[in-house]
Amino acid sequence: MSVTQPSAIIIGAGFTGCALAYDLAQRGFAVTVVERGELASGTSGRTHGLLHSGARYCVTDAEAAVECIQENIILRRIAKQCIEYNGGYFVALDDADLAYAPVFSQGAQACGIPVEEIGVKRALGTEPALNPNILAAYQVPDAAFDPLRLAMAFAASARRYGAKFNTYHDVVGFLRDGNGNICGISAVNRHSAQPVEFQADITVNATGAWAGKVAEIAGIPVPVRPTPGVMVAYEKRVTERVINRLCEPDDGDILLPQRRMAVIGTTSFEVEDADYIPVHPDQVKEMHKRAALLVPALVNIKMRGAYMSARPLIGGMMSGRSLSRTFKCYDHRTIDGVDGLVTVTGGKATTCRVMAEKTADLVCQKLGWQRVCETAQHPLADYHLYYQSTEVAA
Amino acid sequence: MPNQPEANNWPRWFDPRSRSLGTFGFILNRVTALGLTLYLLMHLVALGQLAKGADAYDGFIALVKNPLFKLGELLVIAAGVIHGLNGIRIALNSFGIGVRRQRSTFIALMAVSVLVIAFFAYKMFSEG
Amino acid sequence: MTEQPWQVHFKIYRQRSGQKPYIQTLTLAVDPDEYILDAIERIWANHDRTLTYRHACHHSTCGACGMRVNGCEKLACITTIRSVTQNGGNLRIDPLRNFPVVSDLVVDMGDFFLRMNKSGFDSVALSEAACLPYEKPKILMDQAEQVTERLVDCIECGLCISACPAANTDKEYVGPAVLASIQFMYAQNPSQELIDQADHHSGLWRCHSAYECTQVCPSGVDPAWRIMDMRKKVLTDRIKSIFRPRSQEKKNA
Amino acid sequence: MRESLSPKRLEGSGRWLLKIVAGLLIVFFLGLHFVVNHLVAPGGLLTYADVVAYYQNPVVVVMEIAFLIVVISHSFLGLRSILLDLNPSPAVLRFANIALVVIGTAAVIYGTWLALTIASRG
Repeated sequence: MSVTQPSAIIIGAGFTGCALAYDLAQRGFAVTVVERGELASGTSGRTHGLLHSGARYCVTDAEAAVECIQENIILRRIAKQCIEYNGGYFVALDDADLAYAPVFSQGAQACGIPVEEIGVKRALGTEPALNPNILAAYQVPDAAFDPLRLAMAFAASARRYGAKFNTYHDVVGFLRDGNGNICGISAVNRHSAQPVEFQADITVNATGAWAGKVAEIAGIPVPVRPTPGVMVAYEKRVTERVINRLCEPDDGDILLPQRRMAVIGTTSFEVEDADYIPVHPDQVKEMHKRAALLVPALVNIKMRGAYMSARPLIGGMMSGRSLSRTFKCYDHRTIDGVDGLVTVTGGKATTCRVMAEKTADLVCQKLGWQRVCETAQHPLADYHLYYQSTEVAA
Repeated sequence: MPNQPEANNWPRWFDPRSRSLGTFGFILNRVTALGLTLYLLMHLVALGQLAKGADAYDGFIALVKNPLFKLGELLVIAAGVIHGLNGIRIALNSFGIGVRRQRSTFIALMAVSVLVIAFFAYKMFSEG
Repeated sequence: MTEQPWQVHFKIYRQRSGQKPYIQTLTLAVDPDEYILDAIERIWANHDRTLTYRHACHHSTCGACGMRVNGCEKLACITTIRSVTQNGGNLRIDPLRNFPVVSDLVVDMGDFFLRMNKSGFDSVALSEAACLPYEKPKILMDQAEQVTERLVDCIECGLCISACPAANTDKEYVGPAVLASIQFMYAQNPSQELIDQADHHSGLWRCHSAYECTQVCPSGVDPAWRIMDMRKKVLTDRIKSIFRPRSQEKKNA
Repeated sequence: MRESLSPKRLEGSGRWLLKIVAGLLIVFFLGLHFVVNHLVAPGGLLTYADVVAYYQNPVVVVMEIAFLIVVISHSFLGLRSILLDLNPSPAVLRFANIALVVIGTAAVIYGTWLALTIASRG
């Protein structure tokens, strides 16, 4: 379409927003990111920090599992700086778990996830804190990542290609052209309380659990339901690897090492508004119980923190966990007849890069801009440099 | 604009509010350092009386025998003891020795200083 | 909760960019075991949408929510209200010191992160190296199997720089976290360049042993120990270099 | 790149080590001072005559002068260190460097002269 540089506004600087900023900026877009708070201050920052191997979903949601293992391999390569790649175990605690094992093993193999049954003895030898009564153990390529630094690494990479990040900017309205199509946004700089407007060829709503609320400003419905879950952090790093319970996705089935801590998660329920979700003490208690099943020593270890993170699950008639966790990308021209706005939501941290790739593909196709995605090929910039570019820009 | 302290906020060096024991060590060391330096210069000037001969010096000694000067002298001794003992701790720490016990070392050394200062105080004021 | 909620008077530092700061007072009923960051988030969500603050992970792994609570540097996400005040008490919240305030509780970490970058700080290391050397974990299994990585303890929250009396007056002082990072990197891979980064007047020698950094560090990095350890290493290196033949000096450089 | 990020060696390991060594020497000399003082002049140095008598011992003269040198070095390096805490401008620091060296040297010369003068009056 145009020979001049196309421009894009991205609302939301979570994983998706940052990855998309990187993708579009690398494809030659003039990218402006607008974010209400700090980088990754919504759902992204508060994730469990698990880089999924996909094994968690290999039985219930093969599509998500395949995406996970592919992205797992890519992120381990490009974002090595914020990932500890120690692998993970799936452990069976009772007969029901044991019965699930063959299904699990087959499912994982079908999805291309390298899974290996290791003996109970070896599992306990490498992870001595594990419940000694486990019945079986499988090894998968899980990893733990640092949430904020992953977002920062994508953002730093985006900055290298000229993307501008406007954090602490609240979106208050959409700008329309003569045909009622969206050509930008109006926002408020929360540092100075000054109003500001941004114009662009395309606006992408990448606000995850808040995608519905942001689209509502433009009078467009997006069926996203914030689905929070609780995570509980402990004072001690009890295992070196990610410990999953060998069963269908359930509450408190993943225990993850992170720095000096261990983090258990999670639950799942729905809320209307994800701005403030109180931590429910009964859910924390439940997590504590579940964590002790995997690692009994946790009973005596001090809790360090508990927090809620609202997943953006894509709505439909079904609720809660049974929803597919793959992301959705909406072109509001085809659905609502409003051009200039694309919404991307759903998905999970592990798949943020491919979500960005698909969204950028859609954006490029809409604008007739022919550049291909290269984000999988190059390592991300050092996350520290996210801030440096602030100065360069200023 | 690396760290951005407010301008002229050195008085905060001496503000121990909501700070830990280590800051007391820092404050003591800095206050005594400045005090002792001041004393050193004054001392050198005062000893110049020696060059003027016996009368000048003996007159000066008579002056410093009054209790106010004695108190000052005790303060100098106190500062010297505190700065010296604390300094030994910091020097050792800087060679990697006893860093993890710096807190208890500080408490112990300060307890010793109190004893030493009390000894000097007793000695000075009992002798009249 | 069996306990009655507490009434706590929040006194929050507020400042629009370029304007004069003031203190906003707000009385809130809180659960004493609530984390301060959750209370701040609630104030933002339900009471005052103009409040700005930094936060991300809410469980002390990102280091974004460093602030001063009743004068003392804390990570708001793991500090319970009970630990810093009492029922009917005050809760003063200020931004970190020694960083430029952008607005309210948001400070600019740009130069600090640049310095961390310059020291080559690696946020992932082998498990062995990621802990403090004096508390190396017991090797629990055969070594061959224990080649694991770890996100290292320093979360670059800036609390140590805010608490440091030397950073308080010397804006050039690289600060405890950066010196700790240099020590950490040097322990893994000694180089003359790292020594040069530490051995100058705005580096190791600006520390005056107040040990505030170690006191406020939320993740047990023990920056003061690392500064002292690095001093020892630099002094040893310098003293050795006096006796080192020139030819060897060149080789090491 | 801002100059703040390029290290300058206004106070490196050398000067710092000097300060520590001088500090430890002060402790040593102070101890020595007390011992010698006690041995040579048990009653204290409260009169001019006492002082002059005390300075007749050449060991005392050498010791007192050495003591003065380490005390001046330590205190002036310390002062400079405190000045560096205040992040002085290069001009201020240059002035301070000169001032400290001049005053320090003058103090040592003055002290030496004083000690020798007293010693010569025996």
